[in-house]
Formats: sequence, structure tokens, C-alpha cells
Amino acid sequence: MRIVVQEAGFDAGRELTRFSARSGAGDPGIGAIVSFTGVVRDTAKGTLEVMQIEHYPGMTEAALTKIAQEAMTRWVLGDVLVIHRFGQLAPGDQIMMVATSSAHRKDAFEAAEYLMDYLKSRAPFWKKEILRDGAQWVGARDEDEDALGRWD
Amino acid sequence: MRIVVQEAGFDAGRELTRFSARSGAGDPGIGAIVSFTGVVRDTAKGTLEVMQIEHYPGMTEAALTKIAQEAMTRWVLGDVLVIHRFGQLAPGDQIMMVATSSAHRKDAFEAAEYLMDYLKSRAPFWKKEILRDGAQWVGARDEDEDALGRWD
Amino acid sequence: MDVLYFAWVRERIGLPKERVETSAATVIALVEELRAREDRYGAAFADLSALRVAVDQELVDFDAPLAGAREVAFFPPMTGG
Amino acid sequence: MDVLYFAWVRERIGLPKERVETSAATVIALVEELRAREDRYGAAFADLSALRVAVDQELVDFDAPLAGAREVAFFPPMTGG
Repeated sequence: MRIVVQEAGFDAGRELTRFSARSGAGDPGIGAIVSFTGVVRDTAKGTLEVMQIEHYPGMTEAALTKIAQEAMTRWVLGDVLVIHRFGQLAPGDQIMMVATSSAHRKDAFEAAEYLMDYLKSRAPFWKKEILRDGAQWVGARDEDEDALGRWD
Repeated sequence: MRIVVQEAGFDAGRELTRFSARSGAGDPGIGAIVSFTGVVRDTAKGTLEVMQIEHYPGMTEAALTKIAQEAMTRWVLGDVLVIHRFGQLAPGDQIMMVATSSAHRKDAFEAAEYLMDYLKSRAPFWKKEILRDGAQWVGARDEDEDALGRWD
Repeated sequence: MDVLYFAWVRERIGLPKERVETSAATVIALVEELRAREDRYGAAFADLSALRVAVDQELVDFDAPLAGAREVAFFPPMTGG
Repeated sequence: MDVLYFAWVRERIGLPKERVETSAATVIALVEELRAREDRYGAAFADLSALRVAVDQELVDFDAPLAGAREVAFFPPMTGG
């Protein structure tokens, strides 16, 4: 299990290569590796200049670790990776990534979706969009909160 | 859309980097990129020596293209990648990969799972396990056929 | 018409592809003709529920027509991924 | 006890962190004390349904006890990912 909270950028492809090397070569039972990469999206029709990501140092790492541990309890996983950035990001920048490995594709997919759903609504990150003509905090969406109901 | 059927190995990390560069940088609406990598798994407790993958040249490419096109019809996707190898593979080798990009994580995840479900049961590939003390064709699993019901 | 065999169907019949002269109207009629030829065809086509068929590289049912078909392929359920 | 504010809660109150001397038994009692202080607290805590709270870095409800707590944080619903 690897949890990373950092301001610096990361290379999702290289991270997938590292994760796969640890998962596949090291464990002959691994048959499926799923990755998710989140990208800063300009929902403001070309006027987004910067996405500011604030977090709660200390609690962030603890919350992500707890979410990843819960995933490893629910599914039989080889490994879990979570990377999340904070600070100033530009449209198109990679903001976060999760990866899972398992014997079967169903477990790897479900665990990755679980990580994403909980990370969205239970890890202490907040986004502020700095637009060409103003700024606004990104509001939580009801459908993100509703998504958690799937895992009850 | 990129469909590749090849004997040679591929680098899933580098493919993800290329796919992300085309998806993210080129399209400000992309917020989510999902990848799935399949790895040759030794289910025969350490006795698997080679996994032979046979396919139906011509039909394979057509079937994968049709599956990818159907995914792009069902979900609003930025792009789709499918890579599948044939020939002689060793345990731990990467056998195939799919990737999807979309505005939202739900669409990217669902489309990747759809591609995998159809690729498993509707693309003309067959696997034979060469074991230390024999050989056997891998049988289709009922649960793989059942998985298609989810998309009706 | 070209008839192709894959995986264990190919192994039982002993070749990957052959040219077959036939006037069979449907896939199942072609299967009956092949079965009548030699034991190895009987062995390969013993259980049709374990087989799949493609006509001109499209998956079809066994009662599909063969009119105009150039290529028919028999194989077990697919196991990609 | 340290009280932390994040996102627009931090902006409304005007600081990220402060030391608060309190004998409040619960989070909601602490909120009432802060509200009584200055308008900016009233503005930040106007709608508790739009807020989340963590005590010692664990998400809790507003009626959670504060006995032994070292750190309380107030913030809007989280928007990671």
C-alpha cells in the first residue's frame, strides 16, 4: 500500500509501471491491474486559469490510509496506490491517481471505484477555481455523496 | 480510437502516458482516465510454463473495433484504447490493456468494464496453458458470459 | 468456401483451414456434411453447445444461412482478456 | 484547544487556525461560543448543514464530545478527486 500526498506533479504512466512491477512480477496471483487518473477539467468554458487545492495536512494522509485499508479488507487485493496533489494546478494537469491489483478484474475495478468514491467525499480536500473574471469554491455534488450508498 | 493486436510485448505505463497526452492535453473536457491491464496469471500453482494465445486474424480486429465503437456510442468518451497480444506469453507478462477517457469517472469506469466484459467473451481469442506436466485449453467461465447481462 | 478451425476444434480436426465444396444452405447443414465425412469431424462437432461459429467473421447462430458466404469458422467459446 | 478552518470557512473567519480557551462539552457548544464572539463567526457557522467537523482529525457529528480533544477543524463538504 502506498499513499502519497504531494504538491509536485507525478507521471501516471511511470507510476503505473512501478505499481505493475511490484504487483505482477512479485505476485504470480495477480491478473488484473486498474488505474484511475483524475485530470483538472475546465468546466468554465475556457476561463479556468488555476485550480487551487487545499487540504488538511495530517488528516489527509490518515483518511486516505483508512480508505485504502478498508478497500484491502473488502476485496482480495495485491496492492493499492493513492496519489493526490495539492496546491496550484492548471487545466489538463493530473490531480490524482489510484491503482489496484487483484487476481480478478471485478475485484480490481470495484476496489478502484470504491477508493474514488470515498476519496471524493471523505478525504479532506477542497477545490477553488480561479477564473479569468473571479473565483469560486467547487461545491460538493449530491451524486458524489449518493455514490457512497453503493458500498453499504 | 486505437485498436492494436500484436505478438510483441507493450509497456502499459508508456501506453497510459501516450493515451493521457492525447486525451487530456488535447481535450479540456477530459477529467477521468481509466486503464485496465491484464496479466498472465499462474492458476496452476507454479506449474504454468507458457500461455499460448491463438486468435482469428481479421475477425479479431473487426470484433475489437465493433466493441470499442459500441462503447463510444453508449458513453460520452474522449478516446478508447485496446491492445491485445497473441502468441507465447510467460506468467507475469502483460497480455492486454484497455483505456478510456471521459469527463466523469463513472463513464470512464463503466466503459472500461464494458470493453473488458465484451473482449472476454466476444473477441476471438483462445488461451492454452502449457504446464510442466501437460497442457489444457482455458475454458470459458459462466460468470464471464453472465457479466454481459449487465449491459442489456 | 473456406472453413477455419481454432483452438481445440483445430486440434481435433487436425488442420487450421480447408477448402470445402458444399451446397449446404445453413451452417448446421454444413456441420452435418462434415460429420458424415470422418470420425475426427464427429469428435470436433460432438457437442454444438460447446461451439461457436462465425460466417465471414461475424458471430452467427448455427441455423444461419450460408448463401454467398466465403468463410466459415468453428471454435470454442472465446477466452480473451 | 486548536481550532482550524479550511476553504470558505477559513476565508469567512479570516484565519486558518487559532487557539481557543473553552470549556464547551460538545462541538455544537463550541460553535455557539464562537458564534457569540463576532459577526464573522456567525457568517461562517450560519448553516451547519453546509459544514463538516473533525475532532483530532476524525470526522464526527456536531453533538460529539470535546473531552480531551486537542484539535477541532471546521470545513465545507470535501471535494477531492
